[in-house]
Amino acid sequence: MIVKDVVCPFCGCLCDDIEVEVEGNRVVAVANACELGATKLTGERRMKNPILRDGDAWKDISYDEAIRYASDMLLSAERPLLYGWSGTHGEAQCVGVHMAELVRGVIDNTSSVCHGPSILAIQEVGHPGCTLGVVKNRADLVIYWGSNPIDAHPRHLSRYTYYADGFFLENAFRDRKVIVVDIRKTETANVADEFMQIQPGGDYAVLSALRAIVRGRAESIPQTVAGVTREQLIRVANLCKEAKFGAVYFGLGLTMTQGKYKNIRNAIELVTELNRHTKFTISAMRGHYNVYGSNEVNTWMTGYPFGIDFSRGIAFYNPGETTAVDILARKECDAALIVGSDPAAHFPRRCLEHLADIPVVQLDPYPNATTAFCNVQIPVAVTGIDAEGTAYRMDGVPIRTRKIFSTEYPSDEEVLSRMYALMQEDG
Amino acid sequence: MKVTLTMKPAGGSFIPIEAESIIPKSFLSGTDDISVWRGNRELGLSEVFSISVEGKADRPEDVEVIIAGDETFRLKRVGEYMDGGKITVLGDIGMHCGNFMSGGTIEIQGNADGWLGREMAGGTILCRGDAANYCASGYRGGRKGMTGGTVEIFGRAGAFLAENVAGGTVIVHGDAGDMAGAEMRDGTLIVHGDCSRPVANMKGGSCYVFGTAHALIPTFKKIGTVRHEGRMLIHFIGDIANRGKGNLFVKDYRYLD
Amino acid sequence: MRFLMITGRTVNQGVTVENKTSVDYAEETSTCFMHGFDMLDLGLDEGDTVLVTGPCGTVVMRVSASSEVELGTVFVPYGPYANHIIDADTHSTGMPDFKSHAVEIEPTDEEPKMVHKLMEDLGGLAYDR
Amino acid sequence: MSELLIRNACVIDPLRGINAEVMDIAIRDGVIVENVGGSAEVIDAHGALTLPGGIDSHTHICGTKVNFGRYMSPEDMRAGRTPRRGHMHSTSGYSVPTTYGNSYRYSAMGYTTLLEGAMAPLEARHTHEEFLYTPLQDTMANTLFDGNWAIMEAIRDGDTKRVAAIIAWTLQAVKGFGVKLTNPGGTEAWQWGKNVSCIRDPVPYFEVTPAEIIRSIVEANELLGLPHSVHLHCNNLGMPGNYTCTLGSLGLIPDLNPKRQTLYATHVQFHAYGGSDWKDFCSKSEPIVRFVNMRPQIVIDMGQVMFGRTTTMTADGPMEFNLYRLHHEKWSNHDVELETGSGIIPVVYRRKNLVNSVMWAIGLELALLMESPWQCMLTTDNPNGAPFVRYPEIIALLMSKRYRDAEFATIHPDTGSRVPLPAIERELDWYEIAVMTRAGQARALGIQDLGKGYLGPGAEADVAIYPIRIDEVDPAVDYQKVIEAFSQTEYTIKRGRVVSRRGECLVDGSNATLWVRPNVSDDYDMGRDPDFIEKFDRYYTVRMRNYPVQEEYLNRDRCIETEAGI
Repeated sequence: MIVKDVVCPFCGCLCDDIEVEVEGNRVVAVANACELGATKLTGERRMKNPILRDGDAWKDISYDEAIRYASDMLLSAERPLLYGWSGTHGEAQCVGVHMAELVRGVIDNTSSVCHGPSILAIQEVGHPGCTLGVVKNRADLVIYWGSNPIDAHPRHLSRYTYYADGFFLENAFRDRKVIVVDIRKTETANVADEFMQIQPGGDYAVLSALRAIVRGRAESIPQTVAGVTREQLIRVANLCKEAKFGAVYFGLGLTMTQGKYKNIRNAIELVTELNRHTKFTISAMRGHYNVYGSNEVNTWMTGYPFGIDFSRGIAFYNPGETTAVDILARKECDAALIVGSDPAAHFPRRCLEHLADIPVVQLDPYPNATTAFCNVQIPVAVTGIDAEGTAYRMDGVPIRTRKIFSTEYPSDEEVLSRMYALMQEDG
Repeated sequence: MKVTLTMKPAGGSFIPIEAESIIPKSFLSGTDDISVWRGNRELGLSEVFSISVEGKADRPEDVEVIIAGDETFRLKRVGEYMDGGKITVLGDIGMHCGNFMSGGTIEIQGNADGWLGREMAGGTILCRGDAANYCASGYRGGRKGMTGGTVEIFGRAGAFLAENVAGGTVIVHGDAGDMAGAEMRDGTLIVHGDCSRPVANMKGGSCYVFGTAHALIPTFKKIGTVRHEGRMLIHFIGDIANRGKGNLFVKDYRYLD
Repeated sequence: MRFLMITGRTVNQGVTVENKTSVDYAEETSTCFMHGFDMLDLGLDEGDTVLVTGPCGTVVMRVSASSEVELGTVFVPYGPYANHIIDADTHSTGMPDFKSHAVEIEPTDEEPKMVHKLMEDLGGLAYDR
Repeated sequence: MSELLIRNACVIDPLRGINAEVMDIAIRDGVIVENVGGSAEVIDAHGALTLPGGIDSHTHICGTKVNFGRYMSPEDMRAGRTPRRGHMHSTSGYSVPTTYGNSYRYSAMGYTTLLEGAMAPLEARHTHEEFLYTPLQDTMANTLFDGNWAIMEAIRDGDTKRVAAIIAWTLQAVKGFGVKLTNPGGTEAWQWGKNVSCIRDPVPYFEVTPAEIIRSIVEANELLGLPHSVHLHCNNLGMPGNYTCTLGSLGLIPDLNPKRQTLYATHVQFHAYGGSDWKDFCSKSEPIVRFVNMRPQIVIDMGQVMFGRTTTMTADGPMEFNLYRLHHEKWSNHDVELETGSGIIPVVYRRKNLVNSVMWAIGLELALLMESPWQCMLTTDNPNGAPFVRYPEIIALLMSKRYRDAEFATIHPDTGSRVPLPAIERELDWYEIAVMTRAGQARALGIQDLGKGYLGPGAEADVAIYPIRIDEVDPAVDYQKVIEAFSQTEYTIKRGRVVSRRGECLVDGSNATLWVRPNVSDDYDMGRDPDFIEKFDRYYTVRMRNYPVQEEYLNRDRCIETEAGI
């Protein structure tokens, strides 16, 4: 059977034009997807049933037992951490927020280690953005800053920018300029019309310099700024001002380096400044699948996009204090529920040392690095493969994922709802 | 009145204790109704501290609270909204000490964790050790930082020192971290040691760096040298990128070039 | 020798990320991409192993020459190996310094561990190894 | 079967012409009936003011733009935080509260039906998701068509039926209720960083004018027989001298519908400005009201401004950028491919600011000068003029000259020379307030046939009982009591269930989403139109099959089918 218009469950592009061929409950062929998406869609090696760590061994348990374990764990904790959420659908995330509220825990999602800094910046200066189609149809200048779509978002260039023809650009490849700004010459830099290479840690200085140049104050800028010559800075500033529609896509190269959100703030302020001259937008290259959805859901339910502490009943937000890495590294939680992410692979070791010390329950279809730290893992259906639900694309467009085939696995939402129901009875 | 709170050991738990109730004013009406929170559990003050009270007071100005114990670094929000009196912390103190403080004095003998004196409007904070990140800063969303009062750090300060500061005086005797005084609007920031990328994106106010300003933001305009309290300092105005009119005085600086 | 370690996503890391118990994922995320001249300096050939020491410990990786990285810099695909030595300090932003860590790199005879072994070193228990 | 009897209610029910009669209201299974049995649960209202549940015909509570307002404003969230308690989830926020915050606070004020004022079709699913978490009110969404490429092309071709067909397809696809035009043409121009200054400026490339867009879409709206009229946010919002543009826009509207208005002009306060710049800025409420008083085909809402902090959010992207350049605070903008856009900035309206003071006066003037309350709805364009929790104060200002004078004395001293407000003696009565907050809305939205906005048999049992006896309180004097009474009901009843009692919400709630499916002939089914499909596939970034909002997103699905004349 061929299923069309499937929504890819890998990255924040949420490409929704995928075709898959299904035999039983197995995907045997994938068309239109990038390598990352195709691999995820054809992935196997699911965990077969819930498992419980019993000393130095694992034993199989039932879903009922696993759900009861999780419910008891969360109810008895003084400061439980409910982390992850980017790999699941919005409906499950909503249940997660209700649970965090009920047990008065901390709920955080993976944006704290991807674009959390971008959110902090947006909270300071706002965000002039647009949907991806606006860029595809209009942009004659695209800047990738600290992002490397060829590796991380492979179809971004072909669907929306470099190779994507649009309404006002019949031949995008010819009419659209691409600038790459990075500290290393990435694959994406190799295809760019202009590559601006910055010394590590120099993004902020370069952004400040560009803002001053756009304001007509080039004379006050030193000859080189973080390895970039003033001539190149002026050239790039002019390219921006002369564009009819410019779009900046920034990545972890800005969020993970020194200054963190200040880099993003500066980039946003550059774009705001450019809007006095022409049309310019800026957007984050959101990484993991539905991570943007977790921000959206948390925001309408709690008022804050991530890092929400319900210990006192009301929602308290302060990234750096209420975010997962900080809490784990400082040993400030006494239980953890992990859903739709793999912190053991992606967090610094000190966080894992604390995970080893506290009870941990994970909902994930696959054995992963975090499995090693679990007391219980509950295998679930893969959202976008054998479970359906809402996901938000990196530009905020919500899409309902398709179920490609059915399995016996319950969805995240089903498992969490059962946990929540138990907790309401007992709590 | 002198209130001494000696923290009991927690047996290895690192879950922070939120203690915004610990301000001089609270003790005017006894200690029985004061509670603190460990995670989601509300605890009576005496569950966490051994309490001793000497003397009496009718107004906060006459109350001194002394906080002792080996784990005082776990205490958050001590002195929040304090408007008078004195708090002395004999060891280290946790995050958000002196939030929104408008009067009185907090003295910390050890180190202070993040957000010391956040959004403080008046009063004095003295920290004998180091202050972590966001000392005298604002809250998320780019709100104003400290608007009045004095914070003096005798050790070092972490990153984002006095972010968004809009009034008052912050003095750091040691080095400060990255992005000191970012978004500064008004007030005075003095760093006796070195710091990195001072007063990025500043709008107004004055910042003095008596050591070296590393990775100076390139959009500050050098306008000359001045003599200040016996030191020759280089005077910059900026941040030009932000149409700013702040003053930055540094003894020495380096660009990231 | 001192290096600046940068981490980031790669296609191979992404392709293998849903299968973290696989050899492919371990190989990809334990690769330390280095400038050819730096490899010469350290006397390393393609595929040699190195001991990388960061602020929080040491980990063994395998070097690979890359024209994308600058002299004095190494690139490591985002994953458990880099995280084994990365400091958890976020400067109170929630985000560790994933892209700016000073590390010390020296040749070694040791082999990179498997992912599950790294996890066991930190107190975990491998499943399905 | 569940039965409820409200005794001794002092009822004002304008759609039935009932003005302050003490009576009983019988409810069975969520619907008002003639009478109920002896075992019915009884609520004694003790003569308290009892009105149909409140209806807000223009508010921003759910969707991409609203949520971005929350997302970017952690400082706003610090206000108004409440913990989980009983059936109530935790809430946060003042000007852009969480969905539960909106729902509980509206419910405490007696509101049972809300219309989200602006939904971009591409992002409709988001609005509906948030509706699911706004449990205590029935919801509906005005759908944005101001910069729709396919529609502008059809207008350029002079094909109004095709315009109607595109609206029909889109509404049923995105589960929309009404047609919203926000700065028509301007949102498309803004995607090039430009704007249209008024109704005669052509839209870049598409070469149609806002006037053509308005006229054509108004005709199409009536061709489709939609319950609500076109809902227009005029061009040139917030600019000095814009009242001429507003008059020009209103002048385009014929009287096409015998049952309701043909145009709903929203937040007219923001469009009633005189002067040539901010220095000689003044009120032009009088010419606007004179014009509308003579034209029953137009209904307006106030868009009242109240002093204090709030967040402005609108599909009008260029306007928000202008506002940003004035305030230099944070600014967000979000353009939506092929359709529309939006902008958000936080603002503070200050008493000491002359422009803000004039704005405050204009909103009140509109309501006080308009002869018929049926033509002027009470709104703040929540949260643009003020958060909706300020409605009780607005009601009191409209009912009390004394309160207005007291407030007037605190605002910028030059305001008096720029506004007619001080000379206006009128004080609205309870009946008029009831029209402006529920009955008028039901009629203007075209939902009275669905049982909304009245308390007669057959109506949905949405009832608000306010803790005030209107025979004992003189609102002109005791305006503080009016504010208190409208701030918190004694009972808010939704579909026959007490959902809120003295501000405490008592149930989890399950709202209905009202949406419209116009039935068109096969020839006008855009789902089969090759040109429409081809352009959709080529220029949108989602597949046409993935665009429609599925039924999973409707809690209780209330589809309104219309027979379209195409």
